[in-house]
Amino acid sequence: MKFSYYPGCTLKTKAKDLDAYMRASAEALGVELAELPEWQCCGAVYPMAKDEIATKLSAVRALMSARDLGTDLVTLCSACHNVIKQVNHDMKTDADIALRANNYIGAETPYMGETAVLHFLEVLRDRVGFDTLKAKVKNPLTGRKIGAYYGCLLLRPSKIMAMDDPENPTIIEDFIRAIGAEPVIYGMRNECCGGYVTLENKGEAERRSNIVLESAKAKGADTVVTACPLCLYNLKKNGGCDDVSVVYFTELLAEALGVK
Amino acid sequence: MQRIGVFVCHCGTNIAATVDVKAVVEALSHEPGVVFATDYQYMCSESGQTLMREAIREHKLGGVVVCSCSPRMHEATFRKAAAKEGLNPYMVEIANIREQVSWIHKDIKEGTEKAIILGRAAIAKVHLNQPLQAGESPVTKRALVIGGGIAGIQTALDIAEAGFEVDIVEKEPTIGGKMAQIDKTFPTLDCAACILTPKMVDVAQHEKIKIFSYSEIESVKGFVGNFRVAIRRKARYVDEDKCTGCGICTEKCPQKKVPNEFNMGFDTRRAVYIPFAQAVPKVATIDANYCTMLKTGKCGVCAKFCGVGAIDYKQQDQIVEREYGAIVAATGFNPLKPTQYDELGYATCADVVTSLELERLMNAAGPTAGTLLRPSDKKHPHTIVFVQCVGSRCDAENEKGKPYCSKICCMYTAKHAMLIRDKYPDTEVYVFYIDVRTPGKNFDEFYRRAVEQYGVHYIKGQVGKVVEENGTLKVQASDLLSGEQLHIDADLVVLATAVEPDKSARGIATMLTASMDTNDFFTEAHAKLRPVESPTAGIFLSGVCQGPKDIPETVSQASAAAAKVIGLLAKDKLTCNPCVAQSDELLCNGCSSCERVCPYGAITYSDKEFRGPNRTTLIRRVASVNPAVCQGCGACTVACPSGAMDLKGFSNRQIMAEVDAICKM
Amino acid sequence: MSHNKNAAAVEEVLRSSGVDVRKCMRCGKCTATCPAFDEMEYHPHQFVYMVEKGQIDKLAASDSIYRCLSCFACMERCPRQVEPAKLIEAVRLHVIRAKGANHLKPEQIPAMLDEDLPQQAIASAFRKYSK
Amino acid sequence: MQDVKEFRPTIVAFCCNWCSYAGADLAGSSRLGYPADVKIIRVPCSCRVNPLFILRAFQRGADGVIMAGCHPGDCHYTSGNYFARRRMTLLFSMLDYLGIERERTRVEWISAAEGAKFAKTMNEFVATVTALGENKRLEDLRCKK
Repeated sequence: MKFSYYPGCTLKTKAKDLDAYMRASAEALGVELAELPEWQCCGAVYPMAKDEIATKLSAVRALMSARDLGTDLVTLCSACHNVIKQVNHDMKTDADIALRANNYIGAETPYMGETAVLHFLEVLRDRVGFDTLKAKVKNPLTGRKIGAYYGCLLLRPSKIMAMDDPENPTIIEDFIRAIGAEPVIYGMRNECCGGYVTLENKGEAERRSNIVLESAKAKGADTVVTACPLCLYNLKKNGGCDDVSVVYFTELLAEALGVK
Repeated sequence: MQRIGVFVCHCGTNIAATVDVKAVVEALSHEPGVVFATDYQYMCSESGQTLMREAIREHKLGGVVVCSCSPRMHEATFRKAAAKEGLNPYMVEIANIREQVSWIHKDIKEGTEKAIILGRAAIAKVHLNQPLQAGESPVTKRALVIGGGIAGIQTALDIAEAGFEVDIVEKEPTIGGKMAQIDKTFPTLDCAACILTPKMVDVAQHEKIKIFSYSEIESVKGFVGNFRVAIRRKARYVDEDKCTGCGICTEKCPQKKVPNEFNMGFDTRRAVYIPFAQAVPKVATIDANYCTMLKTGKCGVCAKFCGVGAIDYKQQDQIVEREYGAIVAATGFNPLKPTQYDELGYATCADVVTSLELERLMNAAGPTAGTLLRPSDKKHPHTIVFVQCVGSRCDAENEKGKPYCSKICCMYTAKHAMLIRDKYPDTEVYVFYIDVRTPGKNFDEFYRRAVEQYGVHYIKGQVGKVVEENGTLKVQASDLLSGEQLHIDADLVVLATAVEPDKSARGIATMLTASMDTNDFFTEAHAKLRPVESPTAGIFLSGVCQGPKDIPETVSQASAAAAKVIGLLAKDKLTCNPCVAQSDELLCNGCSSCERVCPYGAITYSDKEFRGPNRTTLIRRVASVNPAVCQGCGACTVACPSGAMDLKGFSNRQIMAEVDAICKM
Repeated sequence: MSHNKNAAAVEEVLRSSGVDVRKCMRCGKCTATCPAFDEMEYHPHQFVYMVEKGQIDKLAASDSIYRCLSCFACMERCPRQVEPAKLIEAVRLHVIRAKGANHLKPEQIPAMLDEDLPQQAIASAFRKYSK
Repeated sequence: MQDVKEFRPTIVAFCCNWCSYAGADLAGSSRLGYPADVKIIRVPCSCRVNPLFILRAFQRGADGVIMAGCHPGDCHYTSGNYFARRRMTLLFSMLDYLGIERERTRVEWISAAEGAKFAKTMNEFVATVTALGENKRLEDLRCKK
């Protein structure tokens, strides 16, 4: 199993853990991830406007080089995944955007959305398989009660992300079961933590994060896992709920596989 | 060559004012084959018809062209007149020189020219007309009703009362349908069971009605008046004739943990069961998915206790073949399961229920014996939030929901709210609505009563998120009139989910060759004027299978469908439209193109023997058209690549002749 | 009437968002589900309605355009596929594309930083709020 | 120059019995005029119209052919007009290939209640065809008198 891998800006700096734990786990699971040779920051937020082309280009370049390498493109950060997958969808379905983006880049073979974009969770579920993962777990996290925090970006818009049921998802819960812990289902797991306004409206970010963590705590979670550095920062820094720890799912994966 | 007579009508001055009638007669009298041409004041009048009949007799006419008003107006009149004189009615053609000429053209010269051309086209067509005979087919005097809900029950009773036999095929062990599950009915608040069960008993006791319960339609063959239907009687492992419905087996059955579908899964039943006390037929059924005896061969308790020896573990599905003259689809509906709307918490919170589930929670015969207790902790809810339009009125692109208004939810929610406030005045009830739609007799008054007399809080807005925390449902909603976002701590949330046609309907429609819309509702023959008939002859529609309806509407439509069925069964023979497709077997190459496009399933293929060269016999697969089923649309004639298929009365040659006559330079 | 005055702006917002505001049936589910409701002066359903009425100027002048969390909840849950979030973004773009209307300026950034803040937060803020 | 006769096209209209023919009747009874160049042929359903009929009309000197049927979804025979629509699409591409102006052939859905639409459509179509002039490409000169 060989994939191209797009780490994104934050995974190279503040969220090195998220990245490192995944690489270690991937190796243990026999998943080969080759980092794209040259990648640029995706912009961290999908530009929704139809007439925004320049801001979509870095995603297109990444998609294009994965295509040229003949591999599927794996992402890990929820935000990168959202941006790249939505841009890919635009390139596939919006002829106007595709034309203009291709003109900008001036590639020999225009990119028309050929690359498949996978979140690392999807690699675990659909390529490795949670059963295989379960079999490879060395230190099952028995007794841990873990809440999945999907946030907004992993699942929505569901028609494009097409990862799971946007209102009642199961992918992270199934992951939690695979590593031997007990998933905790709580209502706010797919509601926004307010990460995007953390810079200028800290109060709102705090309120939203607290609502999420309180909801998880009320259902008895001791830990909340996320795939997004901004969510992690926000829930940790602004959430301020001492009873619930917030970690990347890859950290638990590495722990369970004994490669932490 | 036909001997043709031409009759040009003045229609008073309607035609004569802008068409030079005499010139038309003069011009057409020189057309080939025309042996008689005249004009008259009013051709459709008694004396006009007499004029035509005399001319047919005197001039031995073999074809008639009437230049007059639209054939949609008087074609039948002139054809009948010709028939009285012994001329085949299909040898009469009309040239429409009123609606298409005199009424729309002001210039006499132009009008006259066009009238002549239209007359020529009609003459050219008549030359190629063939005498046609309308066939007849007998009518089997029995009706089939598919579905035993209130729609099917009402239709069956009405047909049976008129003296015809009726079979009801119901896939569940009992008739009664959704209405049997409902607690009270709007707008009068009668108890549903009190008004439904007497009708169920009437059905059971009616000598003309036969119920096939726990049965499904296997196949449908034939056509209007002559359907042959195979019915699968699923094995219920109980001999219906022996079982007395005493219920001892259901008491003794050790398998107690079967979810009770009649109570929407809120409680359990046994593996051998009678769905509810007033079930018809009152016969036990063994659920093969749960019966220990059927699964492992070890148990047999019910057989031991049954006093009449009705239990039969070896029973097999049986196929019964029956013949019918008419079939009524009454396949009903199901409420949409709102699992995809989990922002409203249905899949994850026990206390988020659908409206039909609430009916069971409020029903005296339900799991809580009529006391409203919420499912999670069996406590009495003090704050209840109703959400309207869940899954209804969605954009056509929205895969989760339905594009239509489900029609009944506004009223039943008002009913629920009112009943709760009446019985439990300490309960606060909120209803989130987009619009309150209450057209219907005494309906808006009913809804206003919920607001004004019972103090139900109606809020224009929607619920955006429901989260369960520590036993409380946190409801986040919009209040559009005050511009607020509301946060309500509720004990119970009720979703008024869209109605959707029963899943079995699609397969049944295919078997009946009855058409459906994109939502899987049966389409009617005409949206306004033939609302209870399917476009397929002999198939009728009753109840929600045709579109969302409440009980009063369903019952009216059920009776209307019955009236149509009675009208059909009252005939001994059916006259068929003679303008039907016909296949030339010598030309047919057996490709099946025609069969695929026929909307009525009128075309069948069979192997036939043909004489080949040198006294050999060839077997070829050729198409034949059942004239009783064919409606004469002509789709097959164009699909046919070999030119074997043609339409009587509108044949290729006839239409080409008209084209030539019009284009002749 | 603000119809004529704002015709060009309305056209721009509709084109750039790709939203068909006429699909809205005024159910208010977007506003019901919006996590940023308390922070906003105009709420998602009002964006739809006011764009339809041509009141872009009011929306453009309101801080509400910077309060949307881009969480896509309104888009996901709208029964009629109206996608209010795209309208909010389009109005915001309409404002920041105008010269000098950047909502976030580089010199403001240092004061906002703390040592754990992920780059992602800054990148996204610039993308959303500046030209 | 003044002697040149004004060009009047020959136009064949195939109308289905249930919708468009009734629409034509309504146009008539509402006295909504359209040029006399249009001659209607009644067919049970638009799906009865064989593309060959249309080619035949052109061959015999028609300058324009219009086919009118029930609106999609309203076909008296449930699905006939869908077949007609598909067949006409194919015919259009063939006419394109032959170099016959596509404006000479037209498909319209006109209900029994749309008398005004019937008249308007015919007026427009006659104007279009008149502007195109005589159809000479497909006309079979051997058929000329």
